[in-house]
Amino acid sequence: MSSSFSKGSARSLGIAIAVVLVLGMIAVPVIGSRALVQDLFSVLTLLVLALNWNMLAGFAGLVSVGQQAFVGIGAYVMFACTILWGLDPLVGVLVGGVAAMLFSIPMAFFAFRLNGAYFAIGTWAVADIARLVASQWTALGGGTGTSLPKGTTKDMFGVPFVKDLLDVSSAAAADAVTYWLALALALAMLTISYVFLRSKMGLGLQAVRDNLEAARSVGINPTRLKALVFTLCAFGTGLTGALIFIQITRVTPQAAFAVIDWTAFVIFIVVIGGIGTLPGPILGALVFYALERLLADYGTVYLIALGLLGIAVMLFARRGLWGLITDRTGFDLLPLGHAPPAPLSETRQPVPERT
Amino acid sequence: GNAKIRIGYVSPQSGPLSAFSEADNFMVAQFLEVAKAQGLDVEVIVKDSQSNPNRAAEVARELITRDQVNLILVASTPETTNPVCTIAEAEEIPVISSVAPWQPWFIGQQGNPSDPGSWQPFDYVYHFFWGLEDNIGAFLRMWDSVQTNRKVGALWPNDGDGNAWASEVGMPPAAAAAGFELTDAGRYQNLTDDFSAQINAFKRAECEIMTGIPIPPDFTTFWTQAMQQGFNPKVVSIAKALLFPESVVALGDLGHNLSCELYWSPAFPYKSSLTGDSSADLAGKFQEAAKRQWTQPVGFTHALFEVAADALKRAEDPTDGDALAEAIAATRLDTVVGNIGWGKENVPEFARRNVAKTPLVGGQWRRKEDGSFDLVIVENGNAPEIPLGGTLELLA
Amino acid sequence: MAILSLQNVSKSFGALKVTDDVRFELAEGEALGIIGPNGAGKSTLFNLIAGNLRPDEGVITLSGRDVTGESPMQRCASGVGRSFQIPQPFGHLSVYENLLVAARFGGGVSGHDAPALCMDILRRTGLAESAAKPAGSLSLLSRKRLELARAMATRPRVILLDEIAGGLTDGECVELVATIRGIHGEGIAIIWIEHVLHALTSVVERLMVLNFGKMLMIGAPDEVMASPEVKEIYLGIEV
Amino acid sequence: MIWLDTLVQGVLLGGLYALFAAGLSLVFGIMRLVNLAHGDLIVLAAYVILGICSATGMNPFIAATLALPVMFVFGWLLQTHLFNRVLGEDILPPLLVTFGLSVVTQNLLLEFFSADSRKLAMGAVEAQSVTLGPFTLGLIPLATLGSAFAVIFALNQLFYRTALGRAFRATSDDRVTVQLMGIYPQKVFAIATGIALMVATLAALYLGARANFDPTIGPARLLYAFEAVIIGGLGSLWGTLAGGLVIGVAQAFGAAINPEWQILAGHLAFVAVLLVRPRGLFPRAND
Amino acid sequence: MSEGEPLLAVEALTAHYGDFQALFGVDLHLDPGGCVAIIGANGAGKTTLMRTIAGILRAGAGRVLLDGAEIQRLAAPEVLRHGVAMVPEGRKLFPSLSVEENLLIGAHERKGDGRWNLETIYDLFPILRERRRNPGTALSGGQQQMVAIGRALMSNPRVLLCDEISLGLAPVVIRDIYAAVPRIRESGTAIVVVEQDIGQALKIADYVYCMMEGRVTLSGRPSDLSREAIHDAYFGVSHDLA
Ligand SMILES: Nc1ncnc2c1ncn2[C@@H]1O[C@H](COP(=O)(O)OP(=O)(O)OP(=O)(O)O)[C@@H](O)[C@H]1O
Ligand SMILES: Nc1ncnc2c1ncn2[C@@H]1O[C@H](COP(=O)(O)OP(=O)(O)OP(=O)(O)O)[C@@H](O)[C@H]1O
Ligand SMILES: [Mg+2]
Ligand SMILES: [Mg+2]
Repeated sequence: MSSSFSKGSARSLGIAIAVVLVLGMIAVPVIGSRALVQDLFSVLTLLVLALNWNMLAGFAGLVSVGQQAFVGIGAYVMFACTILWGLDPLVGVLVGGVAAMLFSIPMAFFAFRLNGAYFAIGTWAVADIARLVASQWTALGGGTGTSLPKGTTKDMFGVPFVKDLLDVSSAAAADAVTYWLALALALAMLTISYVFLRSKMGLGLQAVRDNLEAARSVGINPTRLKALVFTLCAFGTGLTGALIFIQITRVTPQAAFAVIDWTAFVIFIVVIGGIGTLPGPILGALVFYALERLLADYGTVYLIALGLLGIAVMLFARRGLWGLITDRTGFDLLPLGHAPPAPLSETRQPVPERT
Repeated sequence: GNAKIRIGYVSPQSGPLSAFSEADNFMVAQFLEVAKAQGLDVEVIVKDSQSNPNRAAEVARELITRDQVNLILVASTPETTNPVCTIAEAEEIPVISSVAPWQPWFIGQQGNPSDPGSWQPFDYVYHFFWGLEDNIGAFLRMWDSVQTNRKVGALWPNDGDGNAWASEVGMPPAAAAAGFELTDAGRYQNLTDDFSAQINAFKRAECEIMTGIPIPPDFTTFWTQAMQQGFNPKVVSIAKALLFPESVVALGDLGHNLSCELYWSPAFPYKSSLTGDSSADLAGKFQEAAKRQWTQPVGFTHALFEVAADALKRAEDPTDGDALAEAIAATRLDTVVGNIGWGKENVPEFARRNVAKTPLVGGQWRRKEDGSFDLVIVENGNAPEIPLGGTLELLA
Repeated sequence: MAILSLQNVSKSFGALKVTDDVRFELAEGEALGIIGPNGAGKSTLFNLIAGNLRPDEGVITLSGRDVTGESPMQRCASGVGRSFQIPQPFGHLSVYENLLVAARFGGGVSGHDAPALCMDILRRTGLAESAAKPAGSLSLLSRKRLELARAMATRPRVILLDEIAGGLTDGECVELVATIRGIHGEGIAIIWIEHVLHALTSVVERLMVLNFGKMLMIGAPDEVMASPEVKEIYLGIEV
Repeated sequence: MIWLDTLVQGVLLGGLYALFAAGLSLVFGIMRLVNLAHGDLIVLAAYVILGICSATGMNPFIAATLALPVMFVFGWLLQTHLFNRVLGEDILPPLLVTFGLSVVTQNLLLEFFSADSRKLAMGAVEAQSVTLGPFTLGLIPLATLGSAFAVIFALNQLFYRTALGRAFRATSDDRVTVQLMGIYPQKVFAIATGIALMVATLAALYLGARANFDPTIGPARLLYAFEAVIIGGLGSLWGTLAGGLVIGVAQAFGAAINPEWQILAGHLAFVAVLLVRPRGLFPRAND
Repeated sequence: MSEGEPLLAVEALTAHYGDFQALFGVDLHLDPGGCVAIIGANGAGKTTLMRTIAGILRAGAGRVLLDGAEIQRLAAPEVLRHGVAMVPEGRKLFPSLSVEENLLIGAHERKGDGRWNLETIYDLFPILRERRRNPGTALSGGQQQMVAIGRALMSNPRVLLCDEISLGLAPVVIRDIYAAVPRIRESGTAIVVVEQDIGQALKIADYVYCMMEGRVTLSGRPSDLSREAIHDAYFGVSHDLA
């Protein structure tokens, strides 16, 4: 009894902390420095990318090395919306996400024919195709790439309002708006992941991960489930990519479809933090960002340290930092399990008729 | 002003483009020393773009919001200069930029590069370097100086430089006007392993002249394949790939008599406004400090600090962005790479405000007995004050 | 109409013919037992019926509908629930979740009704105590129970049980028989592969004997068991 | 005629890709290891050859033979101390470890050798060619293709004619049962990686002869090499050669239509082959 | 069971698959040149016991002694070197190897000569000589089983562990395979067979162990074991079949 009580109170304490944390994060552009806003923007966007990849690799067993395709498509379509079609960049972000999702459908059609390592290489090749096609898009500079026109973010939806509200420069207001979007995206992604994984679909996904044959025999269609996750994650990744490139302000095929920046580092984040858990990517994103802050000015040394860290985690802490923490403390922050209902009475519950 | 002035410096210090940044440490140290002696209270915060445009954008933001710099200096290739300038312009922080031809720098930052009507000047970012027209002019004059069939094969990749050269602000109209017939096989991706298609096209068109702006590995691939497949042009003038002596040495025999653009060398008759050193002195000091041969970007890394020091001294309040930008715009300075001043007639109207040009001449690599190479100035139509070292020789 | 019918079904692995021209019909709500020596092709027959394997020849129909080409999940949706001889739990999920996933997907039970259904089945199969344990940590016996429970949770119209009574004590065996009778009583058709004959014969209405993939006999349990041929083949001991 | 020439040049290019891919194919076939560091290890080998050349003034071909044992030992150590500890059902750990290795190798090379581009100076042969009927074929590309054939042939002999090859195949089939034969899979893997790095050394020799290299150039061709392996079919060495040729020829024809489509054409050929044959051209019967 | 030092002794052996315990303190003795059979229902742990002895699966507690020397900590190749070979359940031939290569790889670790080589194996199973160029997987089940046995013999083991060598085979084929057992024993190799066919097991073995749920529930000489006793041990119920 007492243990269940302490568990319950730990949970409500956790919720309280989370609420305070979220409120604090919402307030950052008002009370914090711009540097902080930008740091958190980086962390949050990395986190969203990581959560998406974690959904794919950690839960759906889809080890994709082609996430840069979605980032790049999101970014390019956002630029096209802004530059070619005169839309608001934020509308462009949405369109970019949708475009990435649409692209993921034929990509899934191809890549789902491949398994394991083949799948990884297949997605990588498709992403490279996307890069090469983007570098033929002459209206957006072809291989040269292009920049967001001067002043774009100044007039972006919400920026003038925030500028007046907080009495800051346009640039700071644009930072704030993109930051809030990134925060909203990260929270939405976390919530959706959590809800999804605890839903019927998520349960099915975990069953597939555990035992494919048995999963099929209890009526789960693994391909459909995986395709659903793949396209949804493409949407999330595309949105994030577009948002990131509002901040980067310049798009080139190499940068927008960079396998290192948008996939390899994201894999690092997830694996270091702990794959197949929800808090893992959060932890990973924080560690990654801290490392970057500390060491990025040392160029090669930073990258060597990062590479060694990745290797070390694989050798000594397969389940990542979050795995270490849960092993030591037995504490799980966002448990994905379904507790059985307490047996209320011994009388048999009426079973609904099959339809 | 009295407050300490903070300068951010961004360049590709690691990654594939790091050869451009060899002089950074030396120049920063030298600048700090001289600035102190001249009573400038400055601090330089050096950031590495890792040759990655995404990272360049990130460090630009960092410099502006975290380090709160008053001025940014940025160098070497559009991959680094453009993201930094775009962000600084939005953040209203003055930038002095260099070592990227001005077209990819200026046009590349426009939202719609293909629509000149939409191009806008900048208020805070200022760039000095030469333009494609200078490089093209030098090449055309070199080709004019020898006897050929005036048929030119062009090797232009699908990247910022290649697209600029191939565009209507690039070589095609200039070559046509000068009476050269151009064969452009089409844009290719960098790090291509086979150039047979291009070589076939050039052979079919009987090109005796070859030009292009490939990256070094691609030029080597192309050039050895061309030799193997019997394409033997009389003149080969290549931009970018032959910039660094290592790339030419790597070619061995095949590097002899290749020609290229030359925008700074110890032979340039200019002096530093900061230290008073001649070009030759500067190259010597660099070679002593860094234990390696001088390269063309060395002069420009130095010149960036010259311009910065000059503008800071002239600005009413160097910590005020607008005042500093105004001071930069008003620059008229003789530097180690030549006279730098914005708003001059030698730049087209639309970019005049933000672009200042420095001289560029034509050079030819000559292999010496011991296997090392000399870069000989063979064309100086653009800047007659730079002495010639010889005349263009045909390839064997 | 027969709920399940197999017509001329054959399956080979390489040179080995594991299912050889099997044909039978299962009536709605009937219980059929299958016996036969090891390697006779009993489990393979289940794999064919549940769609985990595709027959080389022959037709399988469910309620008159040809399902020969359908996938396991489609068969499950049309009411075939199965257990695996070698238990295949979702090892990282709890016992309760193992059932929940089966009920939600295969059984089409709503999120609201599923918990009660699952708990009921867990109680009936004696797993209620272990509901929260990860399925991977169960003992073999509990795993076999879980196989049965999970198959039940898909709310099948035909349930396929593969050697779930082996190794039970007398008392446990009686409990298991009661559970299976209960399932039978709900009108669910059953096919049960079992070596524990007394348990089997106390439930099933007909018994089928498989040997080398062939149907040797099918008929009332007494008749089948009376056949000396069957005794010899099955026990492998000369009588 | 021009198309025939394109075909021939594509085949020569395919030889280079096959050489990049052969080592990859070996480790992929035997231990299902996706070695993302393969490209960087090739570059490392190129620096080893370069180092020997500049230290002794040797011809790169001779230097490469000295580099072979060095790289074998390096591969053996790498497998024993790193890869063997992460191989298993899950493809992620090896993927991440080899990626980490790639980053580390690349940046260590940058620290030591700077970003300058280098080349293996072969002397006069570089520009020489032979004329066969209407075609002029570069000597070095011919040697590359010839070496690719030779390497694949030699690996095939090793694979199918020796006790070691038997152990390779058996280990690849079933790394548990093979222990019952007294074979340690880890040792077999270590030898395989050692051999793969020897093949990588040859690839490095021809890469360094064909174009400049710098520490960052490794990953660029890695994808083509993987595509060649996958097109060929897991564990099929001749398949890998065929895969290399498919990519090379597709690129050459793509370029002949428009240089813009060169690399794209290679990728599209990859996708097309896999759409028709998801397990590659010459898959092993069992997988 | 018998006088004298056993060749192979298993004492209180336990084994786990992750959280799942599959063996709970198993004891077993094998005399030099002897033959014991292990019977038991599916999932009783017979295969697990074989794999643990052979070193493929790590032993938990308990000991495995070969000629008095502990081998339970050794890796599988090391156990083989000590003279314990295994015919694994499901034959596990190497599909990319031909029949002859499958046999040859069995001799990978052998030193010196011994009773068994390609020739003697082909004499034991003449059909294999005809099929020696075929890929191992192209054979019938019985022939595959012969290859698996031959492969294990190629190392000239002192103990041969055979896991379900008659599974899925026709009676004539089973007869052929079991015909080889006495000839193997003649060569001085002691044998442990896992067999679900009780009759077959009782026929060939000197001593029989019956396992259930990871434990030995019954053991004895075939002549001492009644059918009822076996049945009880096997199914855990006392019940008259008739
Ligand atoms: N996937 C497969 N590939 C090859 N052979 C198989 C496969 N599945 C089963 N077999 C073989 O088919 C035969 C029949 O197997 P099956 O599992 O159906 O037997 P069973 O009657 O269920 O036996 P048991 O009583 O031991 O469970 C066996 O010889 C088995 O080895
Ligand atoms: N790799 C494994 N992982 C988890 N559990 C396993 C594994 N292999 C076997 N088991 C379990 O261990 C128990 C004993 O299995 P084992 O294979 O030893 O039985 P067996 O007596 O050989 O059965 P059979 O007659 O079917 O071959 C079974 O419950 C089985 O499910
Ligand atoms: Mg069975
Ligand atoms: Mg077994």
